[in-house]
Amino acid sequence: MNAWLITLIYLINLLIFPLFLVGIIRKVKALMQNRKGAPVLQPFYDLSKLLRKTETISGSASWVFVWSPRVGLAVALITAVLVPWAGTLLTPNWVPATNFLLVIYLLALGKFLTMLAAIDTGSAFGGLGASREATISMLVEPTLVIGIAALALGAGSTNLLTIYAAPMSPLVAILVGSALVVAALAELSRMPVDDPTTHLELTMVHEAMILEYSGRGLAMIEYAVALRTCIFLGLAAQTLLHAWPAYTALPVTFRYGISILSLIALGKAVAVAEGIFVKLKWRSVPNFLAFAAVMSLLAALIAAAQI
Amino acid sequence: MSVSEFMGGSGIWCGAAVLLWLAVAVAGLLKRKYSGSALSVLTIIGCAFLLLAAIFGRNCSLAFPLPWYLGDSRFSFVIDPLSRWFLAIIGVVGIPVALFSPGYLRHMRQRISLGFVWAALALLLATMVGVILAANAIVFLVAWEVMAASSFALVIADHEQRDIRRAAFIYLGATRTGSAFLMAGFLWAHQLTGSWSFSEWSLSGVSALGPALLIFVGLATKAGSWPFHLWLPIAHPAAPAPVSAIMSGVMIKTAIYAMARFFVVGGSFSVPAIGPIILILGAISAFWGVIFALLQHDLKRLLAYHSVENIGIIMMGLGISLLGKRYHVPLLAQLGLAAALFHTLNHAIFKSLLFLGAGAVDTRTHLRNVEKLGGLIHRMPWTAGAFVVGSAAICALPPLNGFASEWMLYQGFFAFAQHGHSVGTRMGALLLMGWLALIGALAIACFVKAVGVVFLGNPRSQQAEHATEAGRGMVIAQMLLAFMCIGLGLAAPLILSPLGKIAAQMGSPSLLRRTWTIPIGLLALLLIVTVGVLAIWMRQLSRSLPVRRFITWECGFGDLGPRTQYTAASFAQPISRIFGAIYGYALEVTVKGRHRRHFPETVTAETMHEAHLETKIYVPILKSIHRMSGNFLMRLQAGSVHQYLIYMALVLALLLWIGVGR
Amino acid sequence: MNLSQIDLFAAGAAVLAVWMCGVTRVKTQLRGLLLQTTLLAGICVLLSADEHSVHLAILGLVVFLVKALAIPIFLDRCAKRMGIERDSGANINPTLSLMIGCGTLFLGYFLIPSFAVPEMMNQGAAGMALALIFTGMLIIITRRLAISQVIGFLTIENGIFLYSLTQTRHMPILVEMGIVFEVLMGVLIAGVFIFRINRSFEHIDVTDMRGLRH
Amino acid sequence: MNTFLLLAILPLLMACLGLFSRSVRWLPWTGAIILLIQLPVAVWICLPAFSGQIISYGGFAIDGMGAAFTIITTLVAAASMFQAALVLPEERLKGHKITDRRFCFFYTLSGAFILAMYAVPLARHIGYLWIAVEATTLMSAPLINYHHSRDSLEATWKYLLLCSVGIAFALFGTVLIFAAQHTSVHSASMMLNELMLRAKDMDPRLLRLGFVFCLLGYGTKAGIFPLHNWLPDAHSEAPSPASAMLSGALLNCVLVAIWRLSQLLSAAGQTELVRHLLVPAGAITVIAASLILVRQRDLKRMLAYSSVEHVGLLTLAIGIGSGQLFILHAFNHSIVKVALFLMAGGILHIYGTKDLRKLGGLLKTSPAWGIVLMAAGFAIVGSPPFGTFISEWLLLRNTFAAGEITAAIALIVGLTITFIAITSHIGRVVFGHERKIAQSPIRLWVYAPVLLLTISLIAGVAVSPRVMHTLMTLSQLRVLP
Repeated sequence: MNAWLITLIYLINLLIFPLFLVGIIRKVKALMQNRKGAPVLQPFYDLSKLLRKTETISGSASWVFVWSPRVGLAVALITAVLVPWAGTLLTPNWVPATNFLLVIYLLALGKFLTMLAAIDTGSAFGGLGASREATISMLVEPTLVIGIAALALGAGSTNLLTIYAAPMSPLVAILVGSALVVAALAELSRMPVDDPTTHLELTMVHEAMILEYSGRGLAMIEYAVALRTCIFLGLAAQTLLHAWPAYTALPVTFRYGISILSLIALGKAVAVAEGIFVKLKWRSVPNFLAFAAVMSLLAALIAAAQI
Repeated sequence: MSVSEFMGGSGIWCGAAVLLWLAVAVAGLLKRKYSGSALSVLTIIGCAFLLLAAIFGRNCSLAFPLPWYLGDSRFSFVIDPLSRWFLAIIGVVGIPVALFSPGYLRHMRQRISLGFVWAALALLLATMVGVILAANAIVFLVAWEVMAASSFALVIADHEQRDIRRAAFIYLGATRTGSAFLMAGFLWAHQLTGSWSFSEWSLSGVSALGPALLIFVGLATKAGSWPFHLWLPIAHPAAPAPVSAIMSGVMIKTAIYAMARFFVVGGSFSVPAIGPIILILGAISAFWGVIFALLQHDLKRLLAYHSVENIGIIMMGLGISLLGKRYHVPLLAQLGLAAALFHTLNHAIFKSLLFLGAGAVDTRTHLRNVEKLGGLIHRMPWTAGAFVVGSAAICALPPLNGFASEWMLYQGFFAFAQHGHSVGTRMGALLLMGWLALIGALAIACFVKAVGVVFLGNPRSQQAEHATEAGRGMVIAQMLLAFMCIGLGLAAPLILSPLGKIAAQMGSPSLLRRTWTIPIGLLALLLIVTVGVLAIWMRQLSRSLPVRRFITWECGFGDLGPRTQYTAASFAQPISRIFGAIYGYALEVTVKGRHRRHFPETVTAETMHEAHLETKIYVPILKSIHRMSGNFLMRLQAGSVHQYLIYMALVLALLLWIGVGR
Repeated sequence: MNLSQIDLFAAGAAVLAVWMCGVTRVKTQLRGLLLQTTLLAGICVLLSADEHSVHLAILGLVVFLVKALAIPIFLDRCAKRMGIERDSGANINPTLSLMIGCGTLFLGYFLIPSFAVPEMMNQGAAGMALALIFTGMLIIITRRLAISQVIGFLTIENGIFLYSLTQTRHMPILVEMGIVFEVLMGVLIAGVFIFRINRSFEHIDVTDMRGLRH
Repeated sequence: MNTFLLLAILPLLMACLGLFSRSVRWLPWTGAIILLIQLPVAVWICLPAFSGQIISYGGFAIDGMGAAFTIITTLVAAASMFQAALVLPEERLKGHKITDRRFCFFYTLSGAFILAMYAVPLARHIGYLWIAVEATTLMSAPLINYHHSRDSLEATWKYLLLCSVGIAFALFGTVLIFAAQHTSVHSASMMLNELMLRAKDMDPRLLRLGFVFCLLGYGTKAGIFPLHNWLPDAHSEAPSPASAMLSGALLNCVLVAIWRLSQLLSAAGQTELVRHLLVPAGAITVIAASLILVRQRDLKRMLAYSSVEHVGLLTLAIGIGSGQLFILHAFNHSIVKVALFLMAGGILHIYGTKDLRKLGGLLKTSPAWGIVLMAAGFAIVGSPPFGTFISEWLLLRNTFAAGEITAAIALIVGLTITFIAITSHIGRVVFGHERKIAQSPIRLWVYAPVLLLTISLIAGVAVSPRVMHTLMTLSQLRVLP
């Protein structure tokens, strides 16, 4: 009974919360800019509207363009199920499946298809966006792998749930957590790496890639983005929470609640950051991401020393 | 052992395959204007025999009876799990290649004699089997050299083009230089052990270092590892596509086999220093290969550089396996070896798939410069599909085979990070994980570029415009390989049992079963189901709201021409600029026109880079030898008989000094 | 005993050879060769008288007839037919080569201990033989005409012959004859080629034969 | 006595035919047939020697070494004469103005040359040995001048002069060795037998000097660097069958002379000297030849330099005292090199030039020619599965085993450079787009080279320890009681 309840809540949460989080971020950002801003539930409205619009596809597009959003969304959903962004999992039988390398490469699969789809239409923007996306992920992925590996070293396992079940040193946790936040900013194409709201072609990365999408396709992409936001911020939040040793000792439900709250908080923080930062020149993005790399390297060094 | 015993084992099948191929070679040489279909069938049967030998055969060994003898050693062969693994690789790649070739070679019929190509191809396959089965150094060397010669014949098949001749001779020279090192190493080892047969070589300590290093250099040259890789990106593009597939997929792997045999499994050499060397060279060449691949505009050259990259990854696996042996961590040793061997198989499959795809494009468009292609996915859908699968596999994306092996390699690094004896090694292992991730991301960038520019978007040239789907045989071959990519990805846990057998050759019982944790099949199923559900849902929606086809958004200007698409060069530019220091990357933009600022008439932009290793090291060495030879001739053989007589007088003086003096 | 005469003859031959280094007229050179060979034949005869051996006498006769008469005359006729007068040296001038020739005498003298056969009486002859050989080499190297190179070759031959006479006894007569025959053959063939060279190069200056190189 | 007559009769016959025949139409094929008959005759004569018995007469004897090299010489001569029968008449028809006299004289000289070459390995008398070697010089000099061109004349003169002077030194060396016998004056002898018997109590000083001078002389004839200068000129200017005989038979024979003397010195306990002289000489020759090969512009000169390189290898084999390898490699090198020279003649005929820069596209012009030439190229640089690989490999091993590490390394480097140089030069001839040809290639001309390459192939995969042991015993200079 209890298990059923938890499962239900978890699933519903998994489906709803990401959009909600996006809504919150937008709202806070609007407030930062002294706008009233759209209601927090706006993403839901957007989705339902997009699903009700006709889809327009470029004549030069192929099946890649059509299928990439579907696979992307599916990958995002599965990853969201696998990643303990809420401090727990649907069922512990999946522990081996929560391998962080698997997660990273699954997300890479989604990205791979998105980039292909962007080039598929034969528009210049698509290519530009894809190229930049590739560059960013080239800069981010090593950071992610090294950082999480540093966490994993303590636990002696590459499965996220095991990692987060084991106690980890606060220092490593904080370093990796902050590295993850920076990485998340880049991966989710947020300020200062990318401006999700801009429509000046030269500044956009993710928007440039999905420029050709409309209606259902766009809906799926938006939803996938929301899920990925949740995944990355969730990972960051979990890691930061583990800096507080008592956290692992808490019962599951508490942890669940705290994770949700911390996610929201992190979302707000990101929004504030977006309000404060200006978008970086494209050439200086690597320097910014170097911070994350340095932090995860430090974490790796400490972890290697502590084992 | 005796012949009869050999019959019982895999030998009969290998023997049959080799004989079949030799028959093909003879037939090809005798009847040079062959259509090829008959030969291809025979070749395929040979490969099938080989697969039987690999899968069902028992371990065994053979020595030819007298008078067949190589002066100093018998013709002796041995088959064990390791060699069976590589036999399987030959068979697995050989079949699709033989399927593909007739269709491909048809478009070169005027320029090359098909029978010759078939003969060389069959000979290459046979000699590769010889290399894999050789039980002693001399047999190995004989097979090795004939393999080099036959592959040279294949590279130079289309010999009327100057640059192809050049490539072939560079290849021949490089490979001979490599085998010179190999020879030296073998001789030295023979001095130390007094035997030619690998099984009796058990060298260790300082004395083993010399031969081990020499042999390693020889093998690394063939494998195309940094810094000995210079021939690889030159030779592979020059060869016909199926040949590139065989060379890149299998032939360079024979060197990996030898490394595994000498240093890891067989334990002929237990030299601590070799492990780190292999690991570091592997790490460098993996990175080197991929960043140079990113710059290439010739599709096959790009793929060739990716071979350098993947050889690097494989060598990293071997390296940590050796470190595992060194620190007595069986798990690590076995993980490394298993990852390396598994990736060898996987790379053989997806790289040959990609080369065949490039070949298919070549036959239909007669273009290899990616900047001239585009939009082929509409014109050759099957080839495109297979190519996408291959690209995803080489980028190690789940649930394909590339991911499986690279995941094992990650696990190996992680295990190394756990069992490392010092902070430095543990840190190093973590860094290697990041390094591998970096390489993976770069590979993704590179193949998004390749697929995107070649197959997606709009055609950039007439040839691409009028391309048609490749012939049936070619498509089937590619499909076969694509399915293998998927199948091996899902069946990864099953592959562990033969790998376990090989790992057990290292002494300790296999621990690999436990290492594979992720339920890849289940996840793939889940993925398919989810995608399916989404697709059905979308179908439902599109009933009411059908999809509208329209032109790509062109910002209000008229219809977009193909020239407005993003080019490969511009795609690669951001990353190339980041690593620009390594190969002097530069972008030359020249604007011409009356008022250049406002009314440019022509704007040309071209990127340029320089491979310093070649230009700064290899070319000068060759030049100096050439010059030395020239001077030598000028001075010595100047044509004056008096001068020659003076030489004689000088020699007389020297000899007198020796004869009288001592 | 004629030992002193033998050494004397040998020394004479060597000096003649050295003198030939400095001579530029081909005819004079040939005369020198003739004289030199005659001296060797004389040594032969002295030895035969000393040992009462017929072999040596015959050998001396043959050597005189072939090497001292036939060959120089043949070469002389060649030179006449081709109108060859002088051979100014190739890379060093005759005077200098004369100096070096004297040097070879000393060299031969200093090499006696390592070349002479202990139980033979004429130790000095060994040195003279060596001097002849070196001088012959010198002539070949320093002369530009094919014909004078042949002369140098013959000088070397003489040196060897002298050595075999004075330092060894009873070289098989067959071998000696064979050698003489070979020398004759060689000179004849060389003569033929010298004619051919003269025909197709319009001279017999070997320093100009540098077409084949590398 | 009779045996030697039997061996000599057929070449003699050919020589006489050349001398007295008036018409040139049937002479070439008669010559070819005569030597094709000579081949089984020679084998039959030499067969007893392989079972260890020695037929000796006067200063000559058919011992192991002699038998082996008699057979090699005969094989080479037969192949050359066969090719000559094909090529030379063709050549006369096309362009080259060769008088009938000279054409017949070619056969006279060839016969005499072959006889002289028989005499060298069969001589067991250092005097006769010298005479024979000198005879080969005199007989082969006119062969080189067959074409009567300026270049051939120049080559001949250089050959004649350099070799005669060198040989003169060899004579001096021979005399010194003779003089080195301290024994009571009357029993002094030039027979190798006696010399071996009293090797121990010979005067080491004179013996060493003698060997040194002989090495200088015979080395000049064999083409050891830097005494090799006559070799490329002669080989490139001679008509191809003659070049084949010079390279395939003559060089071996001269090296046999060096081998005999080295055996004598070893018997006298002077092995060190032999090694100190020959091993460096061989190594340097190999390296120098390989370097020179890189920049060759002329097909036949390239082949000549490759002969120099192989002479280096053989010298090394003698230096480390492994006679079995000497025989084996001499055999392998001879057959392949003869094949190459015969093909070079054909190519000269087809294209009308032997300038590597002008050649090309042979594979297009005639696939058979192209493939065979490429195979021969791979064979001469010692790639498996040809015989040269095994002999070079064993030579490397023995050099290592003898502790001559430097020489071994030099060998490996030299062989590698040679491989690259020769394969790329021959590749230039074989591959590339079709060139315009003077005469269309004749299929028949390929058969002799193919046959030789097949022999080399068999020699590559069927060299068992028994073979090596037999060669070992053959190579030793056995002393008759």
